[in-house]
Amino acid sequence: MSFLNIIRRRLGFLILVVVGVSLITFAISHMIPGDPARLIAGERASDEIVAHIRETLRLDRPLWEQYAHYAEDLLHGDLGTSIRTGRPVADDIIAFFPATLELVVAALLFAVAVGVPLGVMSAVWRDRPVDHLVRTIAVTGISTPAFWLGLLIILCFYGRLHWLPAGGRIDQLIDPPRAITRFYLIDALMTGNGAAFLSSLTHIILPALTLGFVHVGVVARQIRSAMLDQLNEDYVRTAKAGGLSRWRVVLGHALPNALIPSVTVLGLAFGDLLYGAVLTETVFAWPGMGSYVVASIQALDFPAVMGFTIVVSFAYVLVNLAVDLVYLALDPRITEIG
Amino acid sequence: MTAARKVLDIRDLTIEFPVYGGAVRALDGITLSVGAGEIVGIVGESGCGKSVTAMLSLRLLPDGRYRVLNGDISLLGHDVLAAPEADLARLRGGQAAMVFQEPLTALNPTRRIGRQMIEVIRRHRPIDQAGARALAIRLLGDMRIADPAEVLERYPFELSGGMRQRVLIALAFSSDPAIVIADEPTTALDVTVQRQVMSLLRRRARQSNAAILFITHDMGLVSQYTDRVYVMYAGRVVETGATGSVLAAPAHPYTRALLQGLPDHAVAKAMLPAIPGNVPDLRHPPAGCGFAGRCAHAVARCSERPPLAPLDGEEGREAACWFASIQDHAP
Amino acid sequence: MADPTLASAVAARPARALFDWRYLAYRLRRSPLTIVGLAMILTVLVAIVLVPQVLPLEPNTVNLRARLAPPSAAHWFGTDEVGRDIFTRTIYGGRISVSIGFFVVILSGTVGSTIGGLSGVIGGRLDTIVMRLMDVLLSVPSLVLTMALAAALGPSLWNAMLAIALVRVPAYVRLARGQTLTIREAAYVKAARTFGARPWQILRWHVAANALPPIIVQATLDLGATILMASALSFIGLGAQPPAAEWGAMIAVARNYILDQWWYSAFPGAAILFTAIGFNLFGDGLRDLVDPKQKVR
Amino acid sequence: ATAKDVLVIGKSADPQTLDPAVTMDNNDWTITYPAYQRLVRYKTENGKGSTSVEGELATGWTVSPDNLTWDFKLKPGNSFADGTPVDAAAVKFSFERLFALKQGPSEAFPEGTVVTAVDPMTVRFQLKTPFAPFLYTLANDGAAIVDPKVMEHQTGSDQAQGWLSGHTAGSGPYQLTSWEKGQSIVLEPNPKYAGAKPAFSKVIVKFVAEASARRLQLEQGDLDIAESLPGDQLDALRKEGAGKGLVVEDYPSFLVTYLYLNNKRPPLDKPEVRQAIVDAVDDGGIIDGIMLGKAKPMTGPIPDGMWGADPALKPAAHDPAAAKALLKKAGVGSLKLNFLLSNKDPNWEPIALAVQANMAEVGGTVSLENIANATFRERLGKGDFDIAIGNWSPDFSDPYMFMNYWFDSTKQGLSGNRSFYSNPKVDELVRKAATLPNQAERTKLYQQAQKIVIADAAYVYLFQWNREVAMRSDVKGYVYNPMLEQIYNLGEMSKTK
Amino acid sequence: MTEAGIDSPLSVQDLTVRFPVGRNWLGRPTGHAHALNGIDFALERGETLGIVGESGCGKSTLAQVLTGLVKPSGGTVRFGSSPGAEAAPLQIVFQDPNSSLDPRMRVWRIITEPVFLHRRVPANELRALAQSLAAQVGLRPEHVDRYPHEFSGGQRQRIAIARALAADPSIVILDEPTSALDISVQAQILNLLVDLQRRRGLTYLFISHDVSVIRHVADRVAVMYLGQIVELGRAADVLDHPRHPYTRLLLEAVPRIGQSVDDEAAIDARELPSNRRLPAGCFFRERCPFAAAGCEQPQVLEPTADAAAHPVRCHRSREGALAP
Ligand SMILES: Nc1ncnc2c1ncn2[C@@H]1O[C@H](COP(=O)(O)OP(=O)(O)OP(=O)(O)O)[C@@H](O)[C@H]1O
Ligand SMILES: Nc1ncnc2c1ncn2[C@@H]1O[C@H](COP(=O)(O)OP(=O)(O)OP(=O)(O)O)[C@@H](O)[C@H]1O
Ligand SMILES: [Mg+2]
Ligand SMILES: [Mg+2]
Repeated sequence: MSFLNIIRRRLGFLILVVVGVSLITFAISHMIPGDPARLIAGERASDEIVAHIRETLRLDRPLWEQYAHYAEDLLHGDLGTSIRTGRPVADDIIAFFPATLELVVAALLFAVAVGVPLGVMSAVWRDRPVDHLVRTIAVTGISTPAFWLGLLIILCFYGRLHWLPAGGRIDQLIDPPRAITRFYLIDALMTGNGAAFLSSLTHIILPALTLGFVHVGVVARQIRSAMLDQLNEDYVRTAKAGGLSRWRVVLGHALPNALIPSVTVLGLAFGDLLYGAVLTETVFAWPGMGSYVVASIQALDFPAVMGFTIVVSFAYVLVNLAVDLVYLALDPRITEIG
Repeated sequence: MTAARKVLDIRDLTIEFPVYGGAVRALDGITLSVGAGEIVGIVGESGCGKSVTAMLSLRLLPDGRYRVLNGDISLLGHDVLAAPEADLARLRGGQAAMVFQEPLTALNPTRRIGRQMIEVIRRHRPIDQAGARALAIRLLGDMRIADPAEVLERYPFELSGGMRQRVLIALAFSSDPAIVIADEPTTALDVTVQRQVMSLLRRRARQSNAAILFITHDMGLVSQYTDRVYVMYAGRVVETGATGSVLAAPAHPYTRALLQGLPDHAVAKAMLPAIPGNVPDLRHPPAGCGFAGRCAHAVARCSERPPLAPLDGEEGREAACWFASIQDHAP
Repeated sequence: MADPTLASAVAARPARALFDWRYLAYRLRRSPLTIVGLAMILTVLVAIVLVPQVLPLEPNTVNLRARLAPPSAAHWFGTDEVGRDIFTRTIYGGRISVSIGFFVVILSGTVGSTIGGLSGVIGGRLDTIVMRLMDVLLSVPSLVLTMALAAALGPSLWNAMLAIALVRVPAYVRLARGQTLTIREAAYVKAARTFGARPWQILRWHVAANALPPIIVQATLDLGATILMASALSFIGLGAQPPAAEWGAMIAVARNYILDQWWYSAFPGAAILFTAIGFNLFGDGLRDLVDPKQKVR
Repeated sequence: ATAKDVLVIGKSADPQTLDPAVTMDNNDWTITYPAYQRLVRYKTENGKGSTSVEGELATGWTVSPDNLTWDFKLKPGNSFADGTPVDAAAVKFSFERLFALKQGPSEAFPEGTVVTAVDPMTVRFQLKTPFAPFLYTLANDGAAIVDPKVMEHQTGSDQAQGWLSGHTAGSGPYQLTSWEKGQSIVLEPNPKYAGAKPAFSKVIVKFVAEASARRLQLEQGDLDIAESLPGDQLDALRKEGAGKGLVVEDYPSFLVTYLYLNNKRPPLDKPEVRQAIVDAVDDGGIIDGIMLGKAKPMTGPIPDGMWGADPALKPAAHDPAAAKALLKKAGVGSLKLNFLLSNKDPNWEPIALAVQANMAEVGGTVSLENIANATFRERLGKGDFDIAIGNWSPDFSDPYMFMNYWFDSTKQGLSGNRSFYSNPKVDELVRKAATLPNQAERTKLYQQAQKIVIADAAYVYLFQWNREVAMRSDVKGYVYNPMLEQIYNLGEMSKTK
Repeated sequence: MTEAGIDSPLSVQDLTVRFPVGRNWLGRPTGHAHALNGIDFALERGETLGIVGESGCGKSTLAQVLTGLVKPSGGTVRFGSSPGAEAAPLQIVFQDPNSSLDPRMRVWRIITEPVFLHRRVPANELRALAQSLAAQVGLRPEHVDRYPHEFSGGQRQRIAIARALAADPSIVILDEPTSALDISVQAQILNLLVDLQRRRGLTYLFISHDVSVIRHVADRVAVMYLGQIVELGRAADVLDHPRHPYTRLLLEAVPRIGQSVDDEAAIDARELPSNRRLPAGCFFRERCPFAAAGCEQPQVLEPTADAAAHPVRCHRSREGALAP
C-alpha cells in the first residue's frame, strides 16, 4: 500500500517538475541574448534568410505562444526539433543519454565499491591513522577538479603506460552491440558479443575512475558518519553483550543500518554525478549528453536544452523514486514517507 | 551476607574518562560483589556510576575511552579487565547476560525479533536454526508472551515497550546465565508494566538460580525486588547491606537524607527535608567524603576519605562515613 | 548555593555565544586533519593577500619572448603561451577563486537560510509552496541550470557567481528549514510560543543562533565546492573571462599544453586542489566538532 | 595503428547536420563533401589544389552573352548510391530544394535564379542580374546534387531536412553508413560511384574533443589524421614527428584574421584614429609570438593567392610614434576602447592581449570582453563594439568574397561589412566589379577599391593563416585546397603500409 | 464534581484533541491519535490540581492545549469568568530543563523572554527584573549572566520557573517539573514550588506520573486514562480511597518502600491499549478485573448519590459494586 502511495506521490510530483522545469528552462533559454536563427544561417547570411528561418522556427511569435506550442507538443510526447541538428530532440536524447547514464552508473558502482569499505574502516578506527588516511583520501576526491584529473589520467594511463584507450565508448573497428538497453556493456552481454564487451569495458574504466574518484569521497564520508551514528546505538551494545564478535556486529548489524540513510545520499550523488559527467565526457570524448548540452547551450538551441533538462530531471525524480522504494524495502520502520 | 560463591566481584575499582577540561572520575574505588542466585541492587542518582559499573563488568565500554586507575573485576572467575576479547565475547550473552534500559533502541530496528534472538542463541549453543527457533519460542513463552511464534516475525517497532523488554529478558536468559545485569530495565516503562516486567525477571532468575545485578534509582523498586543493595554516590559506594535493613535504618547521612527527602511519607505540602546543593562535579572529585559538601553533619574530619567499613550490629552492613551508625529512619 | 546576596555578585564571564571556542580549541587539538585544513586555508589566504604586497607582481604582463618557459628562478611556476608569469597568475587566481567562494556562500547562505528559516517557522501552506518550489529547483540538474543561467546572464565572472549562488540556494533552504523544524520542536521554542512570540521573533531569538552552526559548517564545505564549480564553469568558458587569471580558465587554455608544458596546467590545478582540500578538511572537521551526536561528554 | 584500408580522422566535434542545403559548417562538410557531387569542382594542378574549377557532374557549360543564362551538360553514367541516375531533374530538384529551404547555403546563389531541365542531360540556370562569381559558387558544398528520392523521407513539409540531417544521399565516392552520435561516423564507398574505386573500405571520423587527446591518439597510431591541433602542439609534433611516423604539412590558406574597427562609433569614426590603431598594432609580433610564424601578414583585404590581390601593397608597418602623432592630430586625449572577442578561436585571446599591450604603448586603454560566441555575433551584428576580432574564409574563389562582402555598405553588419564601413565610391567600384565578366577589368576595379579602403583604415588586416595538417606519414594522396578547409579528397587518398 | 464556578480562573469543557497520524499521497491523514477524549474540570483559585496517569494518557497534550500550543478539536477552554478571554495569565514549566532553555541565550534573556517579546524594555531593566526573579527561585544574581549549560539540572529548572514567573501569571502549569531531576534535587524544587505558591497565591495544574509527588503537592487529584479523567476529587480521597478500578491498579503498581510484591499476581498485567482506535464503551474495560454488563456503555464522570464521594467514571463503582 505504501509503495503505491510513494509512487503516486512521486508521479504527482513529476508533473510538477516537468511543468516547473520546462518553465524555468524556457525562461532562461529565452533570456540568453543571441539569435539562434542567425547561428543556423551562418554568419554572413542576409537578414532576409535569417528572418525566414526565424519564421519557420516560430521564433518570431510571442513567448507565451512559443511556450504553448512547446507544452502542447510535450503533451504528445514530442520534445520538438533541435535547431542545431535539425533532428527530433528525442532522437538526440536517445543517442546521447544512455552513454551518460552508463558512465554515471559505472562511476557510482566504483564509488560505492571503494567508498563503503573505506567509510566502514574509518568509522571503526575513528581518530586512528586509518581514519585520517581515509578522510584524506575522501577529501582529496571531493576536492579534485574532475576535468583536471581526467587530463592527468589520460596522460598517465593512455599516454605513458598505453594500458587503456582514452576516448569513446568502444573501439571504432568493433561494431557496437545491438541496441537493447543502449548500455554497451549490458547489450554486449545480452547479445553474447565478447569483443564488444571487452572493448566497452576497457573504454569505460578511465572515465568511470575519474568520475567515480570524486564520489568515493562522498560515499566514504557518508558511510563513516552513518556508521558512527549506528555504532553509538544501543542495539550495537546489545549485540555485543550477546557475545557477537566485533566484525559480526559491525558488518552484520551496524553496516546494513548505516546503508539505509546512505541510500538517500546516493540518490543525491546521482545528480552530482550527472554534473561531473559533463566535464569528464569532454575530456574522454565520451559520447554522452555533456558535450551535446554544452554545444546546445552555446548554439541557443532551446528545444534541445529544454528537452534535455526535462529528461534529466525526469530521470532524477525517477531515481529518487527508486531510492524511496529501496529505502522502504530496507527499513521496515518506514511505512510512509512524508 | 556471605554468598556461597561470588559470580561477580569488583575490588576497589577506580576508572576515569578523559574529557574536555580533565578527566571524569566515574568510579572512585568501588567494591561490590554478587553471589550466586542473589538479587543485588545498585541504587543512586543519575551520573553516580551505576551504568559504568554494569558495562565494565562485561567490559562493554569502548576501549581507549576510559582508563582503569586501580582495581579489578572478576566475573565467574575471569579477570575481566585483562581477559582476551575472545574469552569475554564467549562470556557475554552466555554465562553473563545484560538487559538494558531503553528497550526500543536496544534492539536492532531493522531486524525481525526472531533473527536477532536466533543469532545470539546460536552464538552460545551448538544447535541448528530450527532448534534455536524452538528455543526462542519457549523463552518468549516463559515471558508470558501470548503468541511467541508470531512475535518472532515482528520488528521491534511493532511491539510495545513492555513486550520489547520481555523479549530482551528472554534473550538474556537464553543461555542459562549465572548472572544477569539489568541496567534500569523498567525506567522507560509505565508503573503498571514495570511491575509485571520486574516480577517476570525475578521469577525467571529464581527458576534458573541466576544472580541479578539490578540497577535503578527508584528506592521503591529496590525495596521490593532486591535482597541486598549498594547505595552509590558520586562514583563511590556509600552504603551496603540487606535491602530491608538499609532502607529501614540507613547508616549513611546520604541514604538517610535521600529517604527523608522522598515525598512518599511526608505531610502533604509540608517542606521536605531537602538535600542542599548539587551532585559534585566528577572532573574534580572531592578528596574526602563525596557527600561532605551537602551533609548537614559534616565536620573537619570529613575532608578525609572515609573507607567503606563494616558496621556493628549487622552482618554485611557497611557504610562509608566516619560517623555511620544504624539509625531507624522513621517514615 | 541558594544565597541571593548582591554582595557576592561577581561577574563571571561565560563563553558560549555561538560556539564554545575553548571547547572547539580543545577538540581541534585532537583532530590533526582539521588543523591541516586550517593551515592550508591560512596558507592560501596569506598567499593571496600578502604575496602581491610583498612582491611586485603583475598578472597580465605579456612577454612573447618568454612564452612557455619552464619553471625557473625567474618564473617559479614557468610562463604561459604569451609569456605571463604563472606563479603570479596562480596567486591572483586565488584571489578570484576565494572571493567567488565567499561571495557565493554568503549570498546563497543568507538568502537560503532566511527563506528556509521563515518557511519552517511559519509552516503551513507557505511552507508547502516554498518546499515544492525548492524540490523542483533541486530536480533541475544543477549543471544545466548553472550553465544556462551563466549563459543567459552572459558569461562573466560576476554572472557565474550569481548563477552558482542561485543554484545553491535551495540546499540552504532545505538545511535551514530542517534545522528550524528540529528547533521548533525544542521545548524552549514551545515555551516562547506560549509567551506569544511571533514567527519572526522565534526566528530572531531562537532559530537564528541555534541553526547557525550547521549552516556555517555547510558553508565551509560549500566554499570548497563553489571554488570547484566556478573553476569548472570557467573551464567550459562560462565563467571568468580573460585576461582574468582564474584557475579554471587558466586550465582551459593550459590543457592544450599539457603534453609539452606540464607546468602550465599543473600549478593552477594543484592550486584548486590545495584550496578545495583546505576548505573541505576544515569543514569536515568543523562538522564533527559541531555535531552534537559526536560530542564525547 | 589502423588497418591499411581504413582511414581514421580525428575531429574536435560531432557534425551538427549533414543536410548540404542547411549546413554552413566546414566541420559538417568533411562528411558531406565526399558524399555528394557537384556540377563543378576545384581543380588539382600538379598535385596542388587550385582555385579554378572544372566540371564534375557537368561535361561543359555555356553562358549567354548577357551573362544571365547558364547551360550545363551533364556527364552520363553518374548515379546516386541507390542507383537513381543523376540527371537534369535531380539538379533542378537539388537547387529548388536549396532555394525553398532558404537556409544559409542559399545565400551564395543569386536571388531569383530559375533552374530548368532543358532535357534529361541539360540543365539551365536563369539569373536575374549578372553575377560574375556564379560559376564558382557551384563548387560549394551547398551546390551538392541530392537524390530526389529523399523526398520519400519527408515529414511534414520539411523537404526531408530531418532525414538528411543524419544521412547522405549523394553520388560522391563515399556514403555514410553509421553515425554513433558524439562518437564516430563511418563512411563506406558508394558502390554506384562512377569514378575510380576508392582505396579505403572504411573512413572513420572520430570525435575527440580534447586537442591533447587527439594528438596522443595520432601519436599512438589510433588516428591517421588529427584536425584542429593548436600551433604549439603541431610544432611539438613536427619536432618529434618523423621518428613516430608523423608528418605535419603547412599550406597557405585563405583563412584570414583581422580586426573590425567600428567605423560608426566615435572616436573610431575618424580615419586618423583608425589609422593610429593600424600603426600601433604589431602585426609581425603577433605572427611570430602567437602564430609561431605560421601565418603571413596581409597587405590588404584580398589574401595572397587569390586573384585580384595587389602585389604592390606592403603590410602596414608597426609604428607607435606615427600612431601617437595621429591620435594627437585627431585630438583624442585618452583613447578608451572595448575589444570584443569570443572563445571561438583560442588565438583570439592572446591576440587581443597583444593588441591591448600595443595600444597601451600609444596611450590607449583597451578593455577586453570575451563573451560567448552567440552573444559575440549578436553584438557584432548590432555594431555594439569598438574593436572586434574575426576570422574569414571565402565560400567561393572570387575576390568578391572579400571586397563586396567587407566593404559594400549594404552588407553592413554580420553579413560581411563588420566595420560598418561606408564609402559611396567604393560601393560603386565593387558593385560594378561583381557584374563584369572580364577578370582583368574586375581586377582593376578591385585594386582601385583596395587603395581607398586601405587609406580609410577600415579594418586592421592581420594575417592569413597557414593551414597545418597533421597526419600519419603512410597516408598518401591528400591534396590541400584552400577553398576546401577540413575537406579531404577521400576518393583519391590511400595508405601505404 | 466541582461546579465550573463563576470564580474559576480556568475551566475546560468536553475538551477533545485528535492528532492526525500518517498521511496518504493526497496529504490526508490515514488515522488519528485520540489524545484527549472529553476532559472537564475547573480550577479553583489558589489550589493545586494534580493530574496523574500513565505515559501517553494525554497529560502533556492537556497542558499544551491550555497554553495554546495545540488547538483543541472540540470543547472549550475558559479563562476567568468571561468566555473566550484571550490573554491568559498562565505559564508553563516543562519537564526537561535541558531542552526548555535556549542554549545560546543568557539566563537573564531567558528569564525575561515573556516580557521583552511584547514590550520594548531597556536591557538594564530586564536584567534587574531577571535578578530579582532569580533571587526568588534561589539563584544568585550573578547567575543571570551565564548560559544554561553552566548550570545543573535543578538550577536549570529554577531558571525555567523564574521565567514562568516573569509574566506574573496567576496559573502555572507544571508538566512533570521534577521527573528529569535527581532524586536528591527533587525535594528542593518541590519545596520551592510550594513556597512560591504560598507567597504569590498561584494556582497550579501539576502534572506527574509519580503518585507520591502528586500526593504531596496536590489539593485535588484528577486521574487520567486514555485521554479521559476517570476520577477527580480531593487528593486524600482519591489516593487513599480510590474508586475507579484503574486508579486502584495504578496505585497498587507504584513501588513502595517496604512493601512486598507477589510476582505471580503482578505478571498478569495488561498493557495500555493504543489510542489510534478508541475502545467502545468503558475505555478500561479490557484491563478491568471488574468488567461486567453495562461496561460496554460509554462511561461518564459523575458524582454518586452519596454526596461525600467524589466523581468517578465507572458505573460499577457508583453502584457500589467495588467496595474498597
Ligand atoms: N564515555 C564517557 N565519557 C565520559 N564520561 C562518561 C562516559 N560514560 C559515563 N561518563 C560519566 O561517568 C559518570 C557515571 O555515568 P553512568 O552512566 O554510570 O551514570 P548512571 O549512574 O548510570 O546514571 P543514570 O542514572 O543517568 O543512568 C557520569 O558522570 C558520566 O558523565
Ligand atoms: N504531535 C502529535 N502527533 C501525533 N500524536 C501525538 C502528538 N502529541 C501527542 N500525541 C499522542 O497523544 C497521546 C498523548 O500524548 P501526551 O504527550 O499528552 O501524553 P503524556 O500523558 O504527557 O505522556 P508522558 O507521560 O509520556 O509525557 C499519545 O498517545 C501520543 O502518541
Ligand atoms: Mg545509567
Ligand atoms: Mg508528557
